[in-house]
Amino acid sequence: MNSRPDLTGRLISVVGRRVSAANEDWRGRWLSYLPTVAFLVLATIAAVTSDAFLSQGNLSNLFRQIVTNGLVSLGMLTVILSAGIDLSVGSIVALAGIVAAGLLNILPWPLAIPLAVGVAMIAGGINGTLVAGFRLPPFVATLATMSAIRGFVYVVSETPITPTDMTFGRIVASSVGPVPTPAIFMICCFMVVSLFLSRTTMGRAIYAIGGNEEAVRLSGINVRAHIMLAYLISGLFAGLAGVILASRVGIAQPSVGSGLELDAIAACVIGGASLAGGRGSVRGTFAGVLLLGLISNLLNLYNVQAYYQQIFKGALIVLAVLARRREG
Amino acid sequence: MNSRPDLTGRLISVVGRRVSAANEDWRGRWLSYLPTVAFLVLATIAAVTSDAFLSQGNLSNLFRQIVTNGLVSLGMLTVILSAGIDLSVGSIVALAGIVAAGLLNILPWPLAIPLAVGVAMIAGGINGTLVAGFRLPPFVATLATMSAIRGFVYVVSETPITPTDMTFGRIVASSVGPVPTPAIFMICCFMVVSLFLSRTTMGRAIYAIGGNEEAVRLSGINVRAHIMLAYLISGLFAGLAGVILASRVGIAQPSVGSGLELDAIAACVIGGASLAGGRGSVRGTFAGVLLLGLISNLLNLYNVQAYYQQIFKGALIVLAVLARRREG
Amino acid sequence: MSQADAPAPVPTAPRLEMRGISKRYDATRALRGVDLVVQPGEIHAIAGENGAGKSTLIKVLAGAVARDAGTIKIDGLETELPSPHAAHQAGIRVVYQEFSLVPHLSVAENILLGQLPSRAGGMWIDWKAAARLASAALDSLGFDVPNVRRPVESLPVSQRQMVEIAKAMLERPRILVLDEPSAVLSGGDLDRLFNAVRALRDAGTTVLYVSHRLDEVFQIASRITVLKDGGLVGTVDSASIDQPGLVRMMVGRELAEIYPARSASVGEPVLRVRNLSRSRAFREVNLDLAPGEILGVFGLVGSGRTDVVRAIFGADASTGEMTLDGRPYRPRSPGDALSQGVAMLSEDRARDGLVLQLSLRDNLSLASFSRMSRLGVISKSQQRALVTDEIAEVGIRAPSINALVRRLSGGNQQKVVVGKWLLRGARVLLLDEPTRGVDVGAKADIYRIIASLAERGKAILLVSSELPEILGMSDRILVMRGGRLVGEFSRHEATEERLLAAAAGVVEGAAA
Amino acid sequence: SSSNPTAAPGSSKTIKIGMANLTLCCAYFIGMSNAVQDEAKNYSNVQVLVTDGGGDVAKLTSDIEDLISKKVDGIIISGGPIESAPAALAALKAANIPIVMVDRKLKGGDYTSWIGPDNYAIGQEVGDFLKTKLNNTGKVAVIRGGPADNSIGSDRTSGLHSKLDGTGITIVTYSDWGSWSTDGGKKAMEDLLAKNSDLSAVFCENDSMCLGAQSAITDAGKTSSIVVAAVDGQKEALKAILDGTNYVATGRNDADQIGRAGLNRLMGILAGGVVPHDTVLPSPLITKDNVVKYYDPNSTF
Ligand SMILES: Nc1ncnc2c1ncn2[C@@H]1O[C@H](COP(=O)(O)OP(=O)(O)OP(=O)(O)O)[C@@H](O)[C@H]1O
Ligand SMILES: Nc1ncnc2c1ncn2[C@@H]1O[C@H](COP(=O)(O)OP(=O)(O)OP(=O)(O)O)[C@@H](O)[C@H]1O
Ligand SMILES: [Mg+2]
Ligand SMILES: [Mg+2]
Repeated sequence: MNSRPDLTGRLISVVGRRVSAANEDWRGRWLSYLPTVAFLVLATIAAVTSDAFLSQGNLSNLFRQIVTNGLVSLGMLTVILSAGIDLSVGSIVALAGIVAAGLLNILPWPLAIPLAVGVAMIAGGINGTLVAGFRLPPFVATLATMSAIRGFVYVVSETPITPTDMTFGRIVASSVGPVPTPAIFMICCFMVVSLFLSRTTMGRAIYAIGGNEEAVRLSGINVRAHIMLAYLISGLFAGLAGVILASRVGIAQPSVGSGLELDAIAACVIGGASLAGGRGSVRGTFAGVLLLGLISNLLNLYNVQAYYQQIFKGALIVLAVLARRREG
Repeated sequence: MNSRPDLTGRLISVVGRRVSAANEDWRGRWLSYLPTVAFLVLATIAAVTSDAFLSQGNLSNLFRQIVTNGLVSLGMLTVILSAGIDLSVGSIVALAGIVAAGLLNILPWPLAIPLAVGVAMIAGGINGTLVAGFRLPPFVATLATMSAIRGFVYVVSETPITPTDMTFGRIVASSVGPVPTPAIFMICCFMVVSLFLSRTTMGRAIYAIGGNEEAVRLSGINVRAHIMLAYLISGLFAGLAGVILASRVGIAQPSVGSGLELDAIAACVIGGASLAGGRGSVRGTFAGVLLLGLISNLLNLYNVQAYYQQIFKGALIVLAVLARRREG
Repeated sequence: MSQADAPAPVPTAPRLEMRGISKRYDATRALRGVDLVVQPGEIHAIAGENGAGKSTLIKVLAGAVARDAGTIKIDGLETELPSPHAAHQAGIRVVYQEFSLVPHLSVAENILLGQLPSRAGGMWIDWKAAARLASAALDSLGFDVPNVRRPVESLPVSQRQMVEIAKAMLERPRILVLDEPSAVLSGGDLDRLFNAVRALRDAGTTVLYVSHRLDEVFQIASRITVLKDGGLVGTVDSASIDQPGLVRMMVGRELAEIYPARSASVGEPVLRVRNLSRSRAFREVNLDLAPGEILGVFGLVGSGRTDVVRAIFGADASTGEMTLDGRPYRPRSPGDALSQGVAMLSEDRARDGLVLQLSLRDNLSLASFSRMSRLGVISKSQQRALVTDEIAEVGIRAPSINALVRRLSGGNQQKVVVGKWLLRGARVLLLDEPTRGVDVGAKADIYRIIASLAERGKAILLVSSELPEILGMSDRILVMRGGRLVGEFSRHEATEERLLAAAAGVVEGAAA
Repeated sequence: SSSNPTAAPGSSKTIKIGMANLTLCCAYFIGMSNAVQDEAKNYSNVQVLVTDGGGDVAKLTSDIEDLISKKVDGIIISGGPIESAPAALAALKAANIPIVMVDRKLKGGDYTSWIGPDNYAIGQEVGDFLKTKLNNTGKVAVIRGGPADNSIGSDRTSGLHSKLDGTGITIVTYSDWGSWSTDGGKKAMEDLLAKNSDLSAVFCENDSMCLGAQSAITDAGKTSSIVVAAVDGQKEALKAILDGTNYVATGRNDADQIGRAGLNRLMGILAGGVVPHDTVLPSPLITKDNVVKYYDPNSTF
């Protein structure tokens, strides 16, 4: 029974590491372990006092439930690194879900799913065009598309759609050993994006653009193309999240996903990303996603009543990033 | 009939002016009039084709409807100028409303209302402490308080409160000539904040902190105190908006105000504020608030169906800021 | 004055031929019909006062700014250069006056920005090779930037400048442009830069060189083009003109001795510093500073001077004792230091000195609100009067007091920082590289002001990497090396050779 | 499904009717709003102006003010999950515009007529059904929709409690909200299953959530031991009941019927008719015995 909290602890300690990098003096470094320590303590207490916490069912729930936010956060991180923001992810999640469910009724899933994700990427491309092409402030551009895409989703179908072909749904519901398939997929996505951002010229260019767009432009790099790319990636992951979410619940709802943008941004920022761009990491974002998922999981396990949950959630978020410096 | 659209046009043209400042070349300047032109055209068409648009009832509705977003945006602007953000405004609006309604049942309104606003400022002070004192990233700090304050509001009262003393409600419902009293109050607030930001040392310091915090610190100014001040101001205006809103609908609901933060940020950014801090104006924000209000008013007047309204709203926001450059 | 045109006709076309270049920013005519002709393998200097249009001309060449009129030919071929990308393709590399680095990224990545080495069909970056290439680029210039994996934001300005230079010189450019590369380099680093530039020239690169240090201009350039108020004054052979002559071309009048005569009457120390240390920055620094004194601090790049003044100003934590007027002095913050009469002008204007997107008016006022406000309300008229006077005192050229600082030329931005601290006033002034990028005329003005402040009993600590400035202004000179004070010289003892020797650690000069 | 068109007053003139929705978030409210518009097509001279408050009472109040300034002849208010909107009702009263409330009876103001379900009674019906189904023993999980300032959900749950409390059945309530949505219901059920291995039934405050809960139960392989029941009569839930799954019952709360009745009620008022102040629509419990009667694969909701 003792090995499990270690795993959780190790996963969470990623936050600590990210955080510590940002601090220079000893005191800062010490403080930076607070979230890690706090959550180790929390996870340990949970493991000791609640049988349910370490049950396979609960841990695989935890992983199943963070998939949506995990995927959306990955795209969000890419956009944030480029000094942008994408508020439209929630609407894109709904769009992809509705389109996928609709197409599943007329096409086999290996066609329908990629098509739906493609539609999500078109939405991302619209964001990219507004931001990179027309130079709109990303907040405004994606706020506008958040509204417009949501409206469009309702025009496509104002009622939920239940796909008839459930093959894809079964894949999403399956597990590999104790780990849900979508969680494995999500972890693969994190690894791919991590490699993309750290090891490819395009990834580095996105980082650099967020740090100093003018410097990148003066180095002869095509800034607009890379900003466009970041929004396409965000659309891609929101789309994947959307089809997985719809398949997970077995029904595509046009209203799904509102508020997702805040959770995704929170995961990135908790993980060390700066909304000013250029700073942030895939590892940190993973820790942020896990932390948010863990908080909600623990609060439910302890049967904390909904209102108090909200209060605790706020307090725990603060605690978790207490040592982080303000980055604007 | 001709003088009215001019007024609207003049008010909106403020956007154009703000925008043009950001552009350097002629093409940019020409483009920057697009939103003004677009909205002049829109307002003119509205005036010509819809009798209702210029009716006193509709115009005073328009003004009544922008009060909440107007007040909240003023506080938001102050925080954004300091390179911060305040996601908790919606929760603070609900907090102030519930507290005011509760107190109105035991205290006379001239005591109850200021007390409720005071409670809202305490909430702002907590944000300020987290950001300025503990140096948490503003996005995370206020996301946490957004959740915690909302939970607290439900703990205070999970059901709506109807105040028994309606004196304050009558004041809020009243008009001076054709102009609703709350709108006059809001306009006064805009003027005060405008003076505060442009003419006081504290206001200038807040601008400068958003532009380059380190330079301000090295100039011997107490950076933390000023950041704290910005969040207090945001709490103050969210509080005012909350008591006015509760009085306007005649009931205080714990669930009110969610999503307000996005509208307020949108108004600031449309009006030229940069989320990176240091850039933005009260005039621009006023134009942003008016624009958002006008869009929703027009869409309702034309009886555009709800889903299409969302699409149009997105498109109109894009149109309105088309010429604005991306500012990160 | 010889308005010598291009020398003997050259058989091939010039490497670069810019004709009739014009550019205006709103009301400012930054360039009016400027011609510039440069031959292959030539080092060509561009000189002129602050705001003359040098940087604008360079940005036009780099494709960073669109010109309103004019033609550009490279090797005889007319070229449009519509974007930085196009200029890059044409083999033009620029070291900009204001740094264009990405702060969070490593030194290696900044140097290789846009051309990171990759493996496996151009997909994956080879970080090992990147580090190797970047180190090699720095080494070949003789620059000492120890760890190429560190983020550039953690480097002092001088090293950031080296990174900029290494980035521009990475591949042998056809045209290399250096805009004020030397403002934060000192002694040996400058020599190493010059050697590298000469080597490039010998290999056929054309070099454009902008500097306000005229001795450098004569050292390195074979021809000089002078701009004034956006217009062309002329192009001369550097062999055919002397320094006063060049100053006359730039300023339009004779400029006498730029260092003011000083009669040092030094009293009891006002500031005493004992055993001041900060881990990994400097150790056991002792110094006394008296009213009326100008104490120069010289040292090579990274010797720790900036860290010492920041500690005295309370901007960073440190250990040791300090007294001010005999009373213990322990500033908790810059605000605390200022309230006790200690002010600091920092070396990095963009990072620590200016709020770039605010106006001249705001920036000049920032440290002096108490002088222009009552009960927190700013008196516009008082502010205007004070700011306008200050603009005149340090000679800032700007369209109005509401002009955004971002839009000023580099030298004028520096003058804004100087003006901000002069407006504030203080008993003890810590000046870290105060004349970085300021033209000769304005420098003379600033020196005169500093001298008169000392005359009026202010205590001044002057940190500078520019030897003539240190020698010309200081009553006493301290030399730092590796975070320690290693030498002290009186005005009469000090010579360029001795200061450099002490700073570099050559045995002879060590006098502490 | 249409009623006989009443001769509208001054039938040459167009009658403008406002359909003010607090929210058009979800199938239920959309269905109701659509039913109003569809029913209006039976009258030749009726124009329906629909507004969507996006869940915000202030916006609903504004929308209603807008409708007043557009001089609507009568208004139908679908108040969604909120309790009251006194200022809006006062403004309508001042403008002398008749108000028909559908589904939600807003407090704190006058209205002309209300048509809607009795949510407490629906909860009781489901409670009775479960009591019998479970033979007075077992553990029932309750998934609530949202905060308690929404009495629709609270009424349904209270109704359930009134029948199950004190019997051999224990009730566990999920500590967080199911947010009225399928994905919210699924997450809630997953969390409940992680903690409770001995559940025998689940009650949700609406069908959307229970569809999610049912899917979670299927994933956990517990379809044979846990039954689900809810309220609304959403198409997908009826299909599940029809197919004989572990979705065993839902209290019918027919948005379509309510919407149509609301429009006809308002037309009656405008025609000068005398109408009842409050009308409770019957909400029969739908089980596999009677589901054929209610299942329509082509309905909106
Ligand atoms: N972006 C801009 N907007 C408006 N005016 C500008 C802008 N950039 C430069 N200027 C103006 O153009 C003129 C020339 O500036 P430039 O930077 O070329 O001068 P410089 O010769 O490089 O001066 P310095 O020696 O101080 O670097 C100045 O008056 C400056 O204020
Ligand atoms: N060789 C080096 N290795 C690591 N860090 C260095 C090195 N040189 C300088 N630094 C950094 O620079 C700081 C000391 O430089 P500082 O800016 O105080 O010196 P300076 O004499 O003012 O030189 P400069 O002309 O560069 O401003 C140290 O805090 C250190 O972090
Ligand atoms: Mg320059
Ligand atoms: Mg220095």
